Amino acid sequence: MIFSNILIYFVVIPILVLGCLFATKNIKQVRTVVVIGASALMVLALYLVYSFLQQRGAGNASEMLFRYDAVWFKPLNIHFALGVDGISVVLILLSAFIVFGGVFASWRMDPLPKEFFLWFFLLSTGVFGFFISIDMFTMVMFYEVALIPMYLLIGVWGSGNKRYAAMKLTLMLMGGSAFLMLGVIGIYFHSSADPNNLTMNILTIAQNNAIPHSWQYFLFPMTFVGFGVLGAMFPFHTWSPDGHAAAPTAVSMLHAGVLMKLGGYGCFRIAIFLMPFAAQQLNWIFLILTGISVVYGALSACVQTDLKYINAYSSVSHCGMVLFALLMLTNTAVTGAVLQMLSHGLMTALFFALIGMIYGRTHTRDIRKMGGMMNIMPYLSVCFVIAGLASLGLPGLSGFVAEMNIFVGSFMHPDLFHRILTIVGTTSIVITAVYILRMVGKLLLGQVQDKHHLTLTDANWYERLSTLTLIVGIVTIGFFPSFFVEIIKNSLSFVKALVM
Amino acid sequence: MNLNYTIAVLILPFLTFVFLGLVGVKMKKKAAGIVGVCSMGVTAFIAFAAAFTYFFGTDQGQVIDGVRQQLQVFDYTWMQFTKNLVIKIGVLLDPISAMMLIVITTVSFMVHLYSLGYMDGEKGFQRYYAFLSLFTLAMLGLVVASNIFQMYIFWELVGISSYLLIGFYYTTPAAVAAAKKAFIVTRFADLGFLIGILILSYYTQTFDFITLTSNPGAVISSAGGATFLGCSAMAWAMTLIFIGGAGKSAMFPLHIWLPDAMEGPTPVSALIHAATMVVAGVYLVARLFPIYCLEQGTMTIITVIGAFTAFYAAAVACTQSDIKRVLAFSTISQIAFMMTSLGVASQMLDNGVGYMASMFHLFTHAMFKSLLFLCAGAIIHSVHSNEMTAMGGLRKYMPICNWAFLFGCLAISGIPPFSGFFSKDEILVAAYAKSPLWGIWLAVVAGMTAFYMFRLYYKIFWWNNPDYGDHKPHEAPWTMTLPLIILGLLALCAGMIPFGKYVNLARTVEYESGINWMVAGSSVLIALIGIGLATKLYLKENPKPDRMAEKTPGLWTAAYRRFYMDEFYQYITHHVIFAHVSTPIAWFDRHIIDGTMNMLARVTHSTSYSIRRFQSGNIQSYVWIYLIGALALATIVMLCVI
Amino acid sequence: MDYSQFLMMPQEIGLLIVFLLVFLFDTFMPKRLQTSLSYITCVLFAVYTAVSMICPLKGMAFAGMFESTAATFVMKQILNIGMLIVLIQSIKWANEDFTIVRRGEFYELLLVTLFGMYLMISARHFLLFVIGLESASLPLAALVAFDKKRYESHEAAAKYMFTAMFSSAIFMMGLSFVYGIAGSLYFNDIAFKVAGTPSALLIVALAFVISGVGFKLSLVPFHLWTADVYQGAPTAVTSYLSVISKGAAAYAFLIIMVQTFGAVYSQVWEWMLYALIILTITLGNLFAIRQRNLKRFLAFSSISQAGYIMLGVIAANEIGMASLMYYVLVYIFSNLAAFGVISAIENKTGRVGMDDYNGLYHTNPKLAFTMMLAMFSLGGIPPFAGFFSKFFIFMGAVKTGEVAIYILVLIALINTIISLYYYLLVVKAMFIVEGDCVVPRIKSETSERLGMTICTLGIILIGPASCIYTFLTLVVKDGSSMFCFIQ
Amino acid sequence: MKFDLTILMYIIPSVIMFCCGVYGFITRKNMIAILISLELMLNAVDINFVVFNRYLFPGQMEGMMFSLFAIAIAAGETALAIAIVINVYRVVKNVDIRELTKMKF
Repeated sequence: MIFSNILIYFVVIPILVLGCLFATKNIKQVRTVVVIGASALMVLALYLVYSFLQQRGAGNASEMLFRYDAVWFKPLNIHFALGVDGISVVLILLSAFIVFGGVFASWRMDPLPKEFFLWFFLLSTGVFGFFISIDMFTMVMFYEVALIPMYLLIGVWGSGNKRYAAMKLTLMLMGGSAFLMLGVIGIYFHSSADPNNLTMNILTIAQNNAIPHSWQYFLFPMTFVGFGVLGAMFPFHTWSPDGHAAAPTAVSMLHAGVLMKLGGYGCFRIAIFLMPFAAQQLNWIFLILTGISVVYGALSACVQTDLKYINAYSSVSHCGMVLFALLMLTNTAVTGAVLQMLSHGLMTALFFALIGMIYGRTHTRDIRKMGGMMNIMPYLSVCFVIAGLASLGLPGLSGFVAEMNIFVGSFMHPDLFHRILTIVGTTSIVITAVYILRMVGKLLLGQVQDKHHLTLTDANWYERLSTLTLIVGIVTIGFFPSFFVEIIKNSLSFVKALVM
Repeated sequence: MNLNYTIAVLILPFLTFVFLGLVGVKMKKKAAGIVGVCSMGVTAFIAFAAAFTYFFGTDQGQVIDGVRQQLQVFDYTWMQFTKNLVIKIGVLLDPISAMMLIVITTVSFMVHLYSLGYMDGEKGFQRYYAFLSLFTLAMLGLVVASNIFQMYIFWELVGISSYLLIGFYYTTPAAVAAAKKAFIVTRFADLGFLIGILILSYYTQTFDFITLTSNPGAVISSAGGATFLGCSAMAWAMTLIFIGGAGKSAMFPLHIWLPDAMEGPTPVSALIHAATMVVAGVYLVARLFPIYCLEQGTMTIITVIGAFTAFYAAAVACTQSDIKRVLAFSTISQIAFMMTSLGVASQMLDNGVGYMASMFHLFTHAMFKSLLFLCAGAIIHSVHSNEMTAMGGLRKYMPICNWAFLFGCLAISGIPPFSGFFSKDEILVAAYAKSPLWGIWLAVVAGMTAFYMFRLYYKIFWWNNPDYGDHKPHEAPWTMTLPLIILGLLALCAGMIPFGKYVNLARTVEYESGINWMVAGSSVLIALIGIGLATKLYLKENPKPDRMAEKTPGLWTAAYRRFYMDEFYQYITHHVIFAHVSTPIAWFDRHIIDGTMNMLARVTHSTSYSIRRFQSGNIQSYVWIYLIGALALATIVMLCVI
Repeated sequence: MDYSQFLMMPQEIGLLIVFLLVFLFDTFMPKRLQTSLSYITCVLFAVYTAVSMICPLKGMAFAGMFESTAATFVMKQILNIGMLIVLIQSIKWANEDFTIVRRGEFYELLLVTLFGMYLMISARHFLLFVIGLESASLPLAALVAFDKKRYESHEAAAKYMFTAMFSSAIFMMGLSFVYGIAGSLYFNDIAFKVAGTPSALLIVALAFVISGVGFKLSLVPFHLWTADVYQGAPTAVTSYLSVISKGAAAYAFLIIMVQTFGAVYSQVWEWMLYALIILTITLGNLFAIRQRNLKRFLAFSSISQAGYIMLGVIAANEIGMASLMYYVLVYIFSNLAAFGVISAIENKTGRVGMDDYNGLYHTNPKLAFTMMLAMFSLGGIPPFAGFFSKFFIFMGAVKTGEVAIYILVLIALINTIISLYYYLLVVKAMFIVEGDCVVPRIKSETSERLGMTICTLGIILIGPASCIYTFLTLVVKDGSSMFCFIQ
Repeated sequence: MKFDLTILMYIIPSVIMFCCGVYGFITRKNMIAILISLELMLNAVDINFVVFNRYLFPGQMEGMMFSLFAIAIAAGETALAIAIVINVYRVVKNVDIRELTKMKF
């Protein structure tokens, strides 16, 4: 029975929340429902981590745990197949954290709170569904389920040039998914040497390893670019600044925090994992592109004046780092990529939450018009500084462990070209410091620029809860990276056998 | 007793930091200060105990065959990259780390104590103590690091706590800018450090200091002759690591952050930017010294940069008018001394006397320079200005401070029996041993040091006697004077320690060292000349210095403006990187990349608009298109098939 | 004559019975009961649909001119479902003062066209096919002209009629060539005759045949009537035209192409279709972008949808065929949901402009929601049915394994982005654009609500309910021998 | 299939007829004239069927039958078309096909 599997509840709970939201009458009920839903997801995610570790501890070394498999579309051999490995487990945990934080960050959502949370939880359904699936069809399905609510979330509740931004974001991401879909279909038809035994199950495909090399040259770029768009890979990243700038707080959080991770996860799970040959042969192209993302995003962020733009470009840089590390195909680098996903998810979510909260008070995001926030709203400012420090890779916070894993791992590549690229990538830590400190310096420190700001208040309880959740995550990763590395480790030994 | 307890020197400051950081705001200021001071006191006690056990204890196997062992007394795997590359949080006790434990905890404790008085009544007093604890934690972690990555971690933490403390007065734009500058410049240098680590670990497959330094020959040969751009991979690695150290230790051309860092509270300058953090670079080179020994190219770079920086900073220091700036440049100069000393040292020559001298100077410098800074702090505290012009004749108002400052100046000038004499003498010996050129060069710089230090001294305590009005300068409270007295005494006698017996390159228990009277005599002579010159020019108010400045306007202004290094960097960052890299990239992104996407949309739209006439509404044209379409289909296929 | 062969066509007979009953009711019903005619028709048709479910018969009739297989049976049932929804949705319109006097004709004509479509689906001989084609399109011309008080209705009818006649002339010209080549008009006989290197005549004949059926499907460049007719015709007729007529033609097209001309697949018509699909999808989309009239907008959208449906034909395999039927089913629900909303609003306010929908969500949330689901489903957004149908039809096409088809699918996929753009424009108008909504709060009729509810349920449930697709595959597999000619 | 001369004698006129029909359809303004052109096209089709049947496949009647049906269908079409033309005329008092361009683009 499907309901005896814990994973399915990650989809069931959001759907239940959707159902309950339909029935709600007033804002109080809406809040009750979403808080219960988000907390349930959080508890479930923690329990998943616990039982995952328990199973691993008991010596269950198979690549995917909590497997469930049911035939869905028999003629095409499409299954509803669930399973998680360490990478998905930590990403699910991340998503649960950010959904939880996002609910509180949008506590005072106005107008149409009910509809907002409807879309919000539809998006969560997609995200969780994507992470628990091991069948390409359901992955693509959940992937798109997660994308489309963005349109309305930005379009209705956004600010600024929201219609343009929402349309652009949606179209670009769906454009990526167009390539992706072709890639997935192509993989399906080459998934097995026996044409009567085609499958969508990624584990089986990886095991068969039957995709002809010539086809890999075609399908790998398809899938990688498809997911890479969402991972803000260099020429396809421009949705990110506009989209994030226009999106409401919680949406930015969820989008930068979780949705962009779908890109990295997908690149890994489908492109690299299933087509190791092409991944090795073609990675130089994408390494250059992602390397450009890393440096270019950071340099662009240096001269932006809109807080959200700074952070959006910083996301381009950081997410570029994820893809960059994945393509390095070394064990440590991939670990680093996963950690970077976690770290970037948490800290960007925190950033966007804080920017939203500050914007909600000052009604401007232009750093030239603000200053001295540290005096006015010390709590938010301190959180902001923590997020900034995490972003520039301060040891003890999450960014550091991720980046170090990436750099050390990438530098272990035997090829000189990859090592030189790694060095190019490392320069980002300086540039990151430049723009983060510029932002912190202008926004938080110095004199108060606008005397109207003097009357503003510091965070209230729900804002504190939202930010604290994320900070706890950041610090936990920063202090106990080996805990996460341990969860991921088993999933990678299997990858390593395949890739390196 | 087992030395494992040494880890407490990390845990205690950490707990203090967390405690003060989280609940500090709710506490009374005084209480927070006392918590900080007590915690630091205990830390210092533990550090001292550990150091003394290490040097003098007998039961831990510290000494085997007359050689002091490197003891790994704590070891915790923090993060594992691969089977070999592991970041461990450990405590490595060996002569230099034990010595550093003493230096850091001493100075830090003094500063903690001193700050009780100095920072009294400041907003954010609790935060200040939290940051001090953080810094102490980071610095201690750095020196006891048992592997290079641990060092890097704490290296970064040191950087950030320096940032936080420089920017303590965060409403002052200058402080904010200085903090940013300090962090970014050192971060830039850290990049070199990081890449160096990457290269080093790539070839050696280890981060561990003991493994690296116990067999440096194997480290050098592990690269197997790999070269990059004409230099061997290991030379790259070691040079890059040195760049990291140069950044922290404010070597030219990465020194520009240190003078600005004086915007921070003065005790912070004393602790971080005089005694401890800035010597991290020296410590780093010393830590990897066995490997550096084998890379002669890198050693030459170190020597040249060190020697040049020493001279450069001394020259600038002669002209500055802000007392903290003078001290800052003097710090740069003195650290450059240590660096040069390391550069000229080698295993073969004189049994590494340069190495010992460098560490010795580090030790004594920490004492007298923090003394000088704390004195400066006391002066600023009572005069409320950093500028020399606002001072003069202070000896009458602040006698203790006067004496302490004089002690410091004598020590730094190398007048026996003050501590600086002994350590500087060793450095000169090492330099002469390498090449007389370096020896003479450093001796000249030593003379300049004496000159500008006494210039400073006279300008503050003698010179004229301005009218202080209602706010007569006064002696500082006991919390501030007590550290001055203690450090003054240390500055006087720290040189008497037979340092070489405890710290030397081979870590032997027996070490022959004595004063080379030839060198010592000449250096003292030069120092005295410098002091004499300063006395002549600055003892009493007179127009001679101004006239001299007017006679050499270009030189004086250039030195006063620090030879335009800041302007140069300003130009590079703002006019080259920001204006000609970042802005164009941002423009490119908005207009070319994004423009392409928008153009795709626009082209689609305009195509849509331009083809609308096919839908003309006229049935006959519909039919016409229909027919053409059908025939075209047939034609095309026919052409292809037949 | 063997009358038992009529047993092979139970659905046709059932439909005839319904037709006759409606005719009788219409003729002999007392005036005061007239309003009930629409309900009676609906009930009759529903009963017929339900009853015909139970007796799927397989076999030939009329010397093999007519064939009833599992696939045709299911296809007809799919059309029946669509027809039922159209009937339900048009109740309100049929009972308007203006139409009420003639609504008998409306229903009769509708049923006759459906009969014609049955024949198209089941025909295995071109004579029967032409009869079906004509009887499916001629009554429609009358229906298009139904709205006598609107000028657009007449213009649309004229355009439809003339282009339809032209196209049927071309089509029959093509058939005459085919006859000249093969000497027979039986699908199976032709199939054997056309094998081998195709002659020029065959290519021209095929181009003509394709253009004739492509006209019904409104493939570019044979599509030009579509927008004008959709815009001009009464909304009930438009919705019928856009889904039922298109669905039947698509299936018939597949049968003709695969069963009759399968032997020249890779030599001739694969490439013809290739070009047509690219043109259809792209131009349909490009035209749709600019439209502000929703009916015209949906016309162009349906043109591009037809291009996607054709992917199932070019696939020429079982998956393709099953996916085609599935696509039609999904398309019926999605498009009828959209038309349901449009007609509900048009009936009350007479507005069909996209700008009139600005802020619709604030006044009519349920209508806006239904419309949004329809748009998402048409755009192929999961978890709505449109996603599944699109994915499967792509899979069918890709199964051919040719690189060219991959490129075709890629083009189609890129086009989905354009299509998504204009579907989102509608959503944007309803949800995002601020300002006063010109459409007041509407209380829609029960019948309209019923229709929309069915469609909404369909959109949500058809996708995940895998049994439907599985069932269609089984049905197709039953007659898979027809793919044996494909080369 | 081989065309001998006899069959061409029938086919060529029928093709010419068809082309004339197409030409008329495209050039005439009057809807009635267009209907006549359409009749020409349909009749060309009928001729084709009959000729193919008679000369190529003389043993059967399929083409003949098709022609009969095609004639009937053409008649039905024309009747309906005329009805529509009349309707249009009632509204716009005109049978110029080029006037029917209100809906476009």
